[in-house]
Amino acid sequence: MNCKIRLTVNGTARAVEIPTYRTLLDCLRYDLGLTGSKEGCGVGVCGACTVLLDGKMISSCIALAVSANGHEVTTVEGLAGDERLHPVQQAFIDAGGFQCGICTPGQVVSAKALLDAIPNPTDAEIREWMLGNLCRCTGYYKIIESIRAAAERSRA
Amino acid sequence: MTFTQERVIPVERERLWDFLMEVPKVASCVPGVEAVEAVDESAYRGSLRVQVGPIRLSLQGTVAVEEQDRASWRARMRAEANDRRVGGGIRARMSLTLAPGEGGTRLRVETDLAVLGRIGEFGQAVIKKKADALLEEFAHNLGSKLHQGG
Amino acid sequence: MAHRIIGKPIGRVDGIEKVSGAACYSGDVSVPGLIWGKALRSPLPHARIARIDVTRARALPGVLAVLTAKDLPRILVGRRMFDMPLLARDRVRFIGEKVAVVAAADPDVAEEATTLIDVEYEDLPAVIDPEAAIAAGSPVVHDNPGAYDGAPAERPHPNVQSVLRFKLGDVEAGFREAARTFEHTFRTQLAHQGYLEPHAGVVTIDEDGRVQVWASNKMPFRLKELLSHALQLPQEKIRVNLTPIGGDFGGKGSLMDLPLAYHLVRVTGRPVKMVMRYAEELMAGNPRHPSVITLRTGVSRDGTIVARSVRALFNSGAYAAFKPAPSVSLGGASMGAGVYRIPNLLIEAFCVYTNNIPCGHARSPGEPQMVFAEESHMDMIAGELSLDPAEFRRRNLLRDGDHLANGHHLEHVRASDTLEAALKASDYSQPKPGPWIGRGMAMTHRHIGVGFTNAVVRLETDGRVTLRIALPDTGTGAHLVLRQVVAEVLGVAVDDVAIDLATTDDFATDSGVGGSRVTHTGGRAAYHAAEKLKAQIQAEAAKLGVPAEALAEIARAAAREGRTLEVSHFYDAKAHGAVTSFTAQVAEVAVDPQTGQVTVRRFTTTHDVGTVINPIGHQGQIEGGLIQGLGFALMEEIKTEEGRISTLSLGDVKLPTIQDIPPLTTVILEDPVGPGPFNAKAIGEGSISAVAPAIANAVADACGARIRDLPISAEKVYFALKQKEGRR
Amino acid sequence: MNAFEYAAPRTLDEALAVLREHGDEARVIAGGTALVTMMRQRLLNPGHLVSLREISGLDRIDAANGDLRIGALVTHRNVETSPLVQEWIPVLAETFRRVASVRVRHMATVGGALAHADPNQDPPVTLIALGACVEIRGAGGGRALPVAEFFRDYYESALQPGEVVTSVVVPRLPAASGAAYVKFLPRTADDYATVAVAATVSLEPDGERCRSARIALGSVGVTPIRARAAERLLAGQLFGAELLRAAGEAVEAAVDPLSDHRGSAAYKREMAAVMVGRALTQAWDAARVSARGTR
Repeated sequence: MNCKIRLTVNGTARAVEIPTYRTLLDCLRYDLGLTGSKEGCGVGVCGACTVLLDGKMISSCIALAVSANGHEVTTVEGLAGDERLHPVQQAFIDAGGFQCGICTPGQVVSAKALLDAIPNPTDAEIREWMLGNLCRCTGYYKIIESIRAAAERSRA
Repeated sequence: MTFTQERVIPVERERLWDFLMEVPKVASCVPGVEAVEAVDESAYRGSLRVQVGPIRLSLQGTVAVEEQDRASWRARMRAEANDRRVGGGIRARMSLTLAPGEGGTRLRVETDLAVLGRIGEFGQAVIKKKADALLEEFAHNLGSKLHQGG
Repeated sequence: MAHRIIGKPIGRVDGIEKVSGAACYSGDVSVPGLIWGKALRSPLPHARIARIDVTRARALPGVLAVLTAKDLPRILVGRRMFDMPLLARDRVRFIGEKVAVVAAADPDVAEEATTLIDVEYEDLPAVIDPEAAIAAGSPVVHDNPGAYDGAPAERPHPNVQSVLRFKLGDVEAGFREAARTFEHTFRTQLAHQGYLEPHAGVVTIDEDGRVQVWASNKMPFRLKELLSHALQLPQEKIRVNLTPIGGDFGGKGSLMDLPLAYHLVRVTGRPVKMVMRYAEELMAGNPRHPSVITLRTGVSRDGTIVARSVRALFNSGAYAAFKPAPSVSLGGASMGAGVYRIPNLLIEAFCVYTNNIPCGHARSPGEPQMVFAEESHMDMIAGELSLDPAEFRRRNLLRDGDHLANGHHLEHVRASDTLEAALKASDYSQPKPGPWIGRGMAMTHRHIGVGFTNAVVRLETDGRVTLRIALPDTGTGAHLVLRQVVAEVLGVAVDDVAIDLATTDDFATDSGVGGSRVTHTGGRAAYHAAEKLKAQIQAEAAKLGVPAEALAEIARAAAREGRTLEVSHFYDAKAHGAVTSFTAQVAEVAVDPQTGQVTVRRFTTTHDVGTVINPIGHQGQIEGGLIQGLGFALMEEIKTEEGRISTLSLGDVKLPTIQDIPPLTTVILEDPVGPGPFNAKAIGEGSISAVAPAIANAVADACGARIRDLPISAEKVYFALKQKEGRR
Repeated sequence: MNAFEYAAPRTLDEALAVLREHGDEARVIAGGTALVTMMRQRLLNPGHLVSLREISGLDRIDAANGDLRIGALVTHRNVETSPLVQEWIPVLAETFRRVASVRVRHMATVGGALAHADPNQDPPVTLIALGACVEIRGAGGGRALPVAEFFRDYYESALQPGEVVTSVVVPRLPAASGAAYVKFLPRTADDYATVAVAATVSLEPDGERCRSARIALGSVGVTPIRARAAERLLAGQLFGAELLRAAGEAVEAAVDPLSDHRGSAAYKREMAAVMVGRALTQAWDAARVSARGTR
C-alpha cells in the first residue's frame, strides 16, 4: 500500500513513494537521506526527532509521512546557511550545549523555533519551550546558557 | 499475578456444579467467547474476544479441566491463549470452589494469571480490573442461564 | 606554570557536525543494499523452548531470512564471563531474551515477521528476587555456571556469579573494640543508563571477504577480539570502524546484536543494520544493577570508626555477560569504606543470577548504589551519636598515608579540604530558611582510570598538525582535550590540530573509552607523541637554519626528501601515583508535608581535581553526572512485575527534564598532581554517586523521614511521615 | 507498523462513509500522537486510517451564543494560545498548557484527546468541571453528550463505530465564579499527572458563600470522574479547612485509582483529597476576586 507524497524539505521540493505506514522520521532518514534527525524514545517524549512542520516543531517519530503530504518540513540540516552555522548552532558550540550530540539536532531545531517565536526569552520561557527535549549528557545547564547566548547574539 | 474473586450464584450447589463441569455450556456464559469445540474429553479449543484498554484482543487457545473433585466441590482448570496480531497471550490456572452462600451458592475463583507480551504493557492493575468485570458479567449470565433452566 | 591553551575555556569546536546534523552515528550508516534485522524476544522469564516454527514468518513477502539458535554455532558470548548464547537455545532465562531474528529490506516488515514466529514454551520456575535466588533450594538459572569461560572459581551457590572481597585489618577484632555498633540495610532500583541513542550497528562483508562493522561501541579493539571469538573468525578478518556514540554512561561496551547481524549478512549476502527500539533497551539493554546492601559499623566512644562489615547483593539478572571486569563484579563495592579510614574492614559483594534483565556497567559501576547506602549509614550513625554529620565525618576522613579498601596507599589526600569547601559554599551551618527545609551532605572519591592508548602525530606540509587516534567520541569532549594537549606542546592553535580517526586496522590495540581513563591514557599518549614530534621539528629546524616555528617550511623540506614528520607513541598505564579525586556535595531540599514531594532548592558540588584542561568540558561532565545522580535519587526506576518490565518507554521511565534541575554551585579545588597530561586527573564519574545520599540525608534533616530505598519518591516520603507521626 | 490504507477525505460525510464501509478495521486519525504511538507498539493494527486533517471547518475556535465551540482538529497549542480562550475561560488555556510539551501540543488535537479516552490526560478533567459537551457526528446524524458521560472505561468512550468527535462546546463560568486546575507531578515536569483535579466555584451574591461547585478528577480510575458527592457538600457553605477536609473525604470515597509507576492506589487516593483541597482553595479565591469585580 504505497503512496506518492510531495514535501518541501529545507526549501527543496521532494517527491517520494513510500508505504503508508512510514513515519515522517524514517521517510526523512531513509527515503530522503537526511539522517540528522534521530530516533531516541520513539514515543514523542525525548525530542531527538524534532523537526518543524510548516514552522511548528513536532515529533517526526510519531507523525506519518503521508500526513505531511504537501507541507513544509525543516530539519537540522536546513538551519545553517551556506558556509555559516545558524546562531543557535554556533552558540551550542561556544557554550558547550552538547556532548554526545544525539539529542542536539532536536535541541537546536527547538531552540531555533523558540527564538523565532520569542526572540528574547526569559529563563522560564526557555525551560517551558525546551521541556520536551531530553538531554542525558549536559544536565541542561549549558543548553540554557547556549540559548541565552544565541538570543543575545541575534540581538547584537 | 494471583487474585481471588467470589460471587454468589442464586442456584443450589449441585446444579451449579453439574453446569460448571460442562465447559461448552460454561463458555457460553463467558462474555466474548466464540466457537468452543472439544479436543478430547477434558480439553477444549476456542476463542475469546475482549477489549483491554484501547486494544481489541482475539485470543485463540485451549481450556483443560485438570481436576474435578465433586466430594470437596473443587475443580481446577488451565487456560492458554494467544493473540497473534497484537503479539501476546495469557496463561491462567484457575481453581473453582463451591460453598453454600446466602441465597444460593458461593462461587470462589482463585486465579494465577500470567500476561505475556504486549498485552502486559498495560500493567496488572488494569488486567485485574478487566478480570473483575468479566467475572461479574459471567456470574450474571450464569445466574440467568440456570434460571431459564439451561 | 602558565599554559597557552591548557585550562582555557574553548568551546566544543569538535562538534560542528553534531550541531549541523552531519555527524554519522552507527544508526545513520548507510551502505548499498542495506537490509534490517529485528529480534523476537521471550515473553517468559524462565522456560524451556519446546518448538519453534518459522514457516509463516519465512513466507511473509519481503522476508529475506529467519534464524533461530539451531542455525547458529554453539557459541557463548560475554565481555569477561562467557555465559550468554547469541539466541536462546533450548531455554529462555529472562523476558526479552532473543529467541529468533529476522531480516527484511523494510524494518516494519522484519518486525511484522517476528510476530509470525510460533514458539512453544514450557514454563520453568523462575526466581526474581536476589535474596531468594541464593537461598537453599531456589530454582537454578544456569545448570553449571562454573563451566563457563571466565567464570570465577568461588561459587557458594549455583546462582552466584561472583564474590568480590575487600579486607583490611581484622574485622571481628575491630567489632570487639567497638563501644557501639550500628547496622542498616538499603536498596537501590533497576535503572537504565539513559543514553538517548539505542544500540545500533551495521555489519557487512566487503569484496575482500572482510567483516566491516560500525557500532555504538566505545572499545573498538576489545570489540574486535570479542567478535573474533563470537564469529569464529581471525581478528584480521574484522574491521571495526569508529562512529560517534550517542551516549555511553557505561552501557556501550558489549556485542549486543552485532553477531546476529553478521549471521544475517552471512545467509543473505546483504549488509545488515540492527537498531534496538527504546522499549528493547528497557527490557534487554544492560542497565544498572539493583542492589541490597547491609552495612555494619563499630564506633569507639569518641566517634571513631573501628570496624565495618558490608554485604552487597547485586541483582545481575540472567547473564553475567555484560560485566567487563575480571572480577565479574562491580568495583564500586569498594566504596563500602566510603572516604574514611577504617582499620578493620570486610566488604563482600555477591553478583547473583536471577530471571531478570541482565545488568551491566553504568557510570561509575556499583558506586551510586554503594555510596547511597554508605553515606546514608554515616548520617544515621551520626544521629545515633548526636554528632553533626559533618563532625562525624571529620573524625574519620582519610588522610595522607591511609589505605583504600583495595589496599591502595594514598597521597595528596584532600578529603578534608573538599568537605570544608562544600560546607562553606552551601552555607551548611547557616540557619535554615524555613520549616520542612533540610540540608544533607555526602562524600565520595573516584580513582583515575588506567589503560593503554596509541597516538600518532604528523606535521602536515601546510604547517598544521594531525593527531591520529582510535578512541571513539562518546561525547565527553576527549577529542578536544587531546587537540588542546597537542596544540599546547607544539605551540600551535587548537584549530591547527585535526583529529584523524583511525580504525582497528591502524593500531595493534587500544583500551578504548571508559573508567575515567581517556584524559589520562589518551592525553598522555598524545602528549608524548607531540613531545617527540617537537624534538624532531627542532632538529629539522636546526638543520635548515630556520626558526622552529616555521612548521610549514620544515614539513615541506622533509617532504622534498620524501620524508613525513610523523611520530607515534603507545602509552600504557597499568597503575599510577597514589592519588584519587574527592567529591563533597550538599543538597538543600524542601519537603511538602501534605504530599511527601521533595524539591531540591539548591545543590553544591565540590571537587578535588587535577589540572583542568578544558573548563567548559570539565564543568559539563560535573553537571551531566550530577543530574544523572539526581534522577537516580528521585525519579528514575525501571519497574517490574514478576520479571516483566512494566515501564517500557521514556513516557513511563522518567529522566530529569530541563525543569527538574536545581540551582547549582560548583567549587573546584585544583591541585596539579594527577597522572594525566599536565597533571590532570579524571572528572567523568566524580559527580554522580554522592547525589542520592546527599538528598536522602537532606530529606531526613527536613522532616525526619529516613528513606532507605531508591528512588526517594514522594509516596515513600509521604508514608514514612505518616508512620512517623502515627497519623491515621 | 502493519500495512494499512490511508484516506484523507475533504468532507466529513466522505470520512463517515469510509468509516461505515470498514467498521472495526478503520480508525480515525487527527494529530496522531496517541494513535501512531500505539500502532508503532503494534497494540493497534487497523487496516484503514481515515484522516480528518483535510476537512475544513474542524479547526476553528468560535463564540457560540456565549459558549466556546472548539473544533475537533484544534490543537492543544491553539487552545492554550487562543486570545478568545484566554479571555473567556483562562483555566482551559492553563489546562492545555500543562499537557506534555509544546511540541506534543502542536500535534495533539482536542477531538483526538477525547476519543483517545486515556484517563491520565489533562483536558477532559477541566472540560468535565466546566460542564462541557462533546458534539459527535455519525452516519445517523449528530448528537451531543456531556463530557462527564463520554468516558465509559479504560481507553473506552461512548463513541460508536463510525462516529467522529466534531467539536466540544464549553460554557463560560457565571459571574462571581472561579476555576482552577491542579496537576500533581511528583516525578518530572513532563509526566502525566499522578492525580489531577479541576474545580469550579460559583458564589452567592454575598461574594463568600458557595452557590454551586463542580469537581472533576483525572488519573484516579479507569476514566476521569466527576465528584458529585463532594460538590453537594460545598453548596451553601463558607470556605474553611473543615469543609475542605470533608470534601477531601468525599473524594477519597469516590475514586478508585489504579496502582502504577506513578503511585499506588492508596497514595493516589489520599493525594486526590489533598489536590481537591488545593484546587478548591484556588478556585474559591478566584471566585471572590470575580465577585468583587462584579459588585
